[in-house]
Amino acid sequence: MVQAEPILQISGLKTVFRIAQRDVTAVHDLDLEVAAGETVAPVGESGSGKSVTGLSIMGLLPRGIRRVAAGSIRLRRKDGSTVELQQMDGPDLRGVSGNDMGIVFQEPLTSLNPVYTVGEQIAEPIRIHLGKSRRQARSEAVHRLEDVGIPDPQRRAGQYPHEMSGGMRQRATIAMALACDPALLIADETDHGARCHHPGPDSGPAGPPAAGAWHGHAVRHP
Amino acid sequence: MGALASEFEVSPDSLSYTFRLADAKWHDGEPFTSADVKFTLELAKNAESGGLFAARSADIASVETPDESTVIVTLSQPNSAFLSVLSYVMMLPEHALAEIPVAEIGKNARWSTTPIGTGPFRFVRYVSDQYVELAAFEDYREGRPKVDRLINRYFANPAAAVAALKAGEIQFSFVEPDDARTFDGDTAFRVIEGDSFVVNYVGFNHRVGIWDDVRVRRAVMHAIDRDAIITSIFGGAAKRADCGYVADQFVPEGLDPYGYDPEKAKALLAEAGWDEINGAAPISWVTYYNSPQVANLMAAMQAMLAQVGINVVPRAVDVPTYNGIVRGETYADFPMTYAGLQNGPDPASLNVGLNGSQLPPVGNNLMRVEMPELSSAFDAAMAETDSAAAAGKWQQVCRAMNEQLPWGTMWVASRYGVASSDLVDFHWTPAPGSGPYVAHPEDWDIAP
Amino acid sequence: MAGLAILVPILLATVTYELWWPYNPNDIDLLAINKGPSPEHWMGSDGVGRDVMARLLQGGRTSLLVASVSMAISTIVGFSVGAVAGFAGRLVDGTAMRLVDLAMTLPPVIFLLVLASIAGTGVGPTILVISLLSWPVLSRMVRSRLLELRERDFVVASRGMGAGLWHLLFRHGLPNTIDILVVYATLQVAGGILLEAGLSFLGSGVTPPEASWGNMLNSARSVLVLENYPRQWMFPGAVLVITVLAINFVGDGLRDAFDPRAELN
Amino acid sequence: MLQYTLRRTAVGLLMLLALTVLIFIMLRLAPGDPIDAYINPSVPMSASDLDVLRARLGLDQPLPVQYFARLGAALRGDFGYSIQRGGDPVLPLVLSRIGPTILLMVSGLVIAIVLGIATGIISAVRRNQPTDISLSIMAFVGISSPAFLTALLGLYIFAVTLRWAPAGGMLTPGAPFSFADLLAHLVLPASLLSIGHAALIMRYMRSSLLEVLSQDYVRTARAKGVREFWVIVKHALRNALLPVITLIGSTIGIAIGGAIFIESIFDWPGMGLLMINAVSRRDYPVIMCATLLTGACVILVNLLTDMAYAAVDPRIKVA
Repeated sequence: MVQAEPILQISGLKTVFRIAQRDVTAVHDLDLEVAAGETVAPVGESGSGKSVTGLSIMGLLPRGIRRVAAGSIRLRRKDGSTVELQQMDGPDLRGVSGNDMGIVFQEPLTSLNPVYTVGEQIAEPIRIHLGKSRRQARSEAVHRLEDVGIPDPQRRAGQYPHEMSGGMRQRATIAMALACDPALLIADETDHGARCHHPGPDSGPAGPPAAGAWHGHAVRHP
Repeated sequence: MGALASEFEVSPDSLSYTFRLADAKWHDGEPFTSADVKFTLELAKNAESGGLFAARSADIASVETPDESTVIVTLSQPNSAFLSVLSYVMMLPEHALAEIPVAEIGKNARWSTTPIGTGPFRFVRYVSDQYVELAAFEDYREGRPKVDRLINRYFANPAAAVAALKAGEIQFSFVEPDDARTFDGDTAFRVIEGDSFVVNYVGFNHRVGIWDDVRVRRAVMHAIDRDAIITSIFGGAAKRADCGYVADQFVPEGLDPYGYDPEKAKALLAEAGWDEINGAAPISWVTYYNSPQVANLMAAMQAMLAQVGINVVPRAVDVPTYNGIVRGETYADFPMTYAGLQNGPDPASLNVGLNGSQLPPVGNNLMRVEMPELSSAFDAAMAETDSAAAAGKWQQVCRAMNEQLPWGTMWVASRYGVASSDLVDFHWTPAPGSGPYVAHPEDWDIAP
Repeated sequence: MAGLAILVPILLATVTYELWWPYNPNDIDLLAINKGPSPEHWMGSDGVGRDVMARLLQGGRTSLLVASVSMAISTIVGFSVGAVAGFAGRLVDGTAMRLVDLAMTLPPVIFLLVLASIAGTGVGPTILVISLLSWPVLSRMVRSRLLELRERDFVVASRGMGAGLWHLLFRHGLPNTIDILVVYATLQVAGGILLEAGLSFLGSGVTPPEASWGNMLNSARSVLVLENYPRQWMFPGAVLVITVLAINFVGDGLRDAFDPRAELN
Repeated sequence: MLQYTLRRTAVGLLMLLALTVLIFIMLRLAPGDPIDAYINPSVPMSASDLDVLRARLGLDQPLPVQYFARLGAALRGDFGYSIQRGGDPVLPLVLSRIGPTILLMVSGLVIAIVLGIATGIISAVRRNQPTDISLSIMAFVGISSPAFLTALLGLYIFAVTLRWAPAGGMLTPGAPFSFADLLAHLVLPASLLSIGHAALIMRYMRSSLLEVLSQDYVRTARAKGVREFWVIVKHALRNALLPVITLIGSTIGIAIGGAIFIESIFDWPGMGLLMINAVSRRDYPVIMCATLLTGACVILVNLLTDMAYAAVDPRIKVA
């Protein structure tokens, strides 16, 4: 299912942090391509800029202290059109993130909101991007939990993050990232969850997402 | 009471008083009769009622009512203060209260929710800590009042009363002397000045031992520049008191004015051996006055006394604390006070605070003054029933006070009220609330 | 930092004023009462002709003394009660916390009245009243922090090794709550100054003629002063607000300093 | 849950009992009793008269006897008669004051909460920008000003000089009740009361929201493409409200005793004014009843706060 145009194309990316009145370059002149169905796993020491690259793509670096100084990040959306993420502003970018690309963060506990049930949190992007009703989104969310191999998903969807085990939460965050069948999945050091399950080819019209697994140690992917 | 008797006679032996009652009606329409007077006076004598006049009306031997409008009161011994005491007693309606047990009258709900009187305004309602509403009494003996309603508002904070006055929400109020000055030159208001009939004094506790020498007490008087304080802090609104009285008829010629003379004060202290008696040890100076003006007064006096080597430390407490302290036996808690005692219009008011026979628990002689000469002067004046001769006797009391200095008498301050210029025919005296002052509220009116 | 820049000169001025300001705060001059500012009396004189500037400086000394000493007392009491409750067993914890609740349920007016009338009024009793009113809040904060900590491995470990309560308090309790303590302490100084002012208003703070910012401000109770002689309360009011503001800024800065994330700024 | 409520209630009752003992002892330690308060020091009065009055009120009995007599009567629902107010029964008097205090407090707190939370959010979102800095300075000035001074100034400026509002009281005396009249009397004291609370809530809201905004789940929400408005309102705010709820809870607890300064300066007929008057007249029955009632309210509010906490945060189990 590899297609001619890559899902993600990064060229000459440079991300700069401004800390205590000094500029610190976190990512310097990065080129990267991820084709459809392909898994790319950057490997590097801790602090080498893997996470920052992921956050740069998603446009999630903390405001005020970062800027992407140079380069382009191009993403091919689920509908086949290609967008330049660097030039997108807030509202446009929001239509892409969570929809055409998803991210799974390192810490599954802290990346889930403690005051909402897991089901509600997975259903949220479905409602935003796919325009589903609350009820529909809810049942979709249960399916996603099932997809990542959570037993008894109906019940689990009604639980709060603190009621789940670490592995469960990890899977739940993956389910959340995959909620809208994104074209690109960025997994930020999600080593133990990512290896287990992956949505099958039937999970969406665009096929399985390309994945960038930013790992420090090893790449494990089926 | 005074207002309800149209005339009265005193028998030659001063033991029997005959009152003719005015033609008046209670607010519920019943006539005011001699039975009400008898009922009231007997209630006042009865300590069980919780009244405050039990001891002072103890001299009443009998109350007779020959007819509906005549009352004859017989005393067991002559008492020149009797009429004055009587003027404080509020008449009560027998028909409304007779069936309530004596011990219950003080806390009977009916009386506190629907009291009736004979005045120009009848009670409508009381909202606790807010106001009393009164309405014109149609059958008032001197004609229906001009205003329909009278509202008496209560303020917890004097500044709020002044604010309400300035904002036009109320038409008149007592004000602190200092606050009265903020109305100067304001044509929308009229400042009414009145005699407070309260003499302020520096109280020497005669049981602590440091004031025993009269030279020490004189030194205190010479150290305090009363004239300067009256001019500056009072803005002139006080009279210097060289004894307990300031009314001309009670003040004899030739009193020692104790002029401001710190050198003389120091000399007197040295003579008396002040360094041995107390020296620079701090002396707690207790007062129950909490107004900013008194804080200033005491600060000024403290500084003046410090100049001659008397180290006083002012301490302002609330009224119950003050009473608790000075009525107790721990004299070290109040070696010195700053207080006031009513000295008029009846001069006998001071007796209870200064006569050696009035030591607690009998009387109000809280500074424990025991000066035989002064006590006998008081006794003589109290027993004198001839009003012309009495003034001379009271002058003797004044002279004794001036010489012996049982207290350091300071001044009699004026009291102030401020009334809106909209008020018409407004007669009102900013005097102590319990005093027998005729205000004629039935004449008051508000200009359209 | 701006807070310190304001605070240090104020502190210095109140501590050293006798050296450079010619007037004594309690010297009266009945010939010159309620005067406006002049070259001799920069802030004018009050109702008995005392120099407002001298009183302001002396008052600052009193107010700051009252605030800092009461802060020290309430910090020590608050920490001890909170820490003991946090580390000791359930029973002690429950008792201590009910004590704290009780102290917080007491109506402050009665508390004030009784303490003031037993202890008298003046600097000492005011310190006592403020300390007694303030400690429960700190106890609660310290306790909840330590409760989290109690279950952590290192506490369990040192307990297992037989560490006494004293050891727990100072080796584990103090370092782990130092941020709370420091922030509380600064804010309590500010709170103490305000409380002293409030007490004076209710007539039970530092008693006149002894100067304090609270009882100087209290002169605004008199409409004459409020309206006609505004500088008699405006100067102390302004200095009080500025000082409290500066202390609050310092407290805020300290809070940020103890928060590692703040470095990103 | 039921068991928990029951246990808390039992502890609360015990605390109330302890409170009565404490207040009782404290009151008797203070010099001066109701009779001392009754007499004007400048009017002569003999001490023997006063002892008769004391005996009538039972003040000459030993303290434990007095305490248990009071307690027993209170348990039967008899809170006694006000000494100061010529025998008004205490309970209706105190109950009649709770309404005005709650009215004042709730209006003040609602203003404070709305204002504090709104400005706190704006400040946090616009962190370190001019809006934040000016709002923060305003809040700091609000926190740093003595309550009685702002109340006095507010009274003087708005009621006396500008005459925008009445100078005190709750209703125009003698006028028939109208809602507009009540509102006119309420606006000024409630707004002045809200200043300090609003400033405090704003500071807490700001720092709490900033803390929450740096959490991973906020980043997750952004990664899901949630709009910034909803990121703040739905994901951040609910978490950030926790410490603010604690703060508001403890504020309510304190405020139920009456906003002493505001009530006494504006003559608002609430618990604070009642308490000040009762204390200054040593009206023991009123003080006891009022303390008991406010104490019960504080304990109840604490319980409710804990429950509100549990409602906002599913991690907290009420048990």
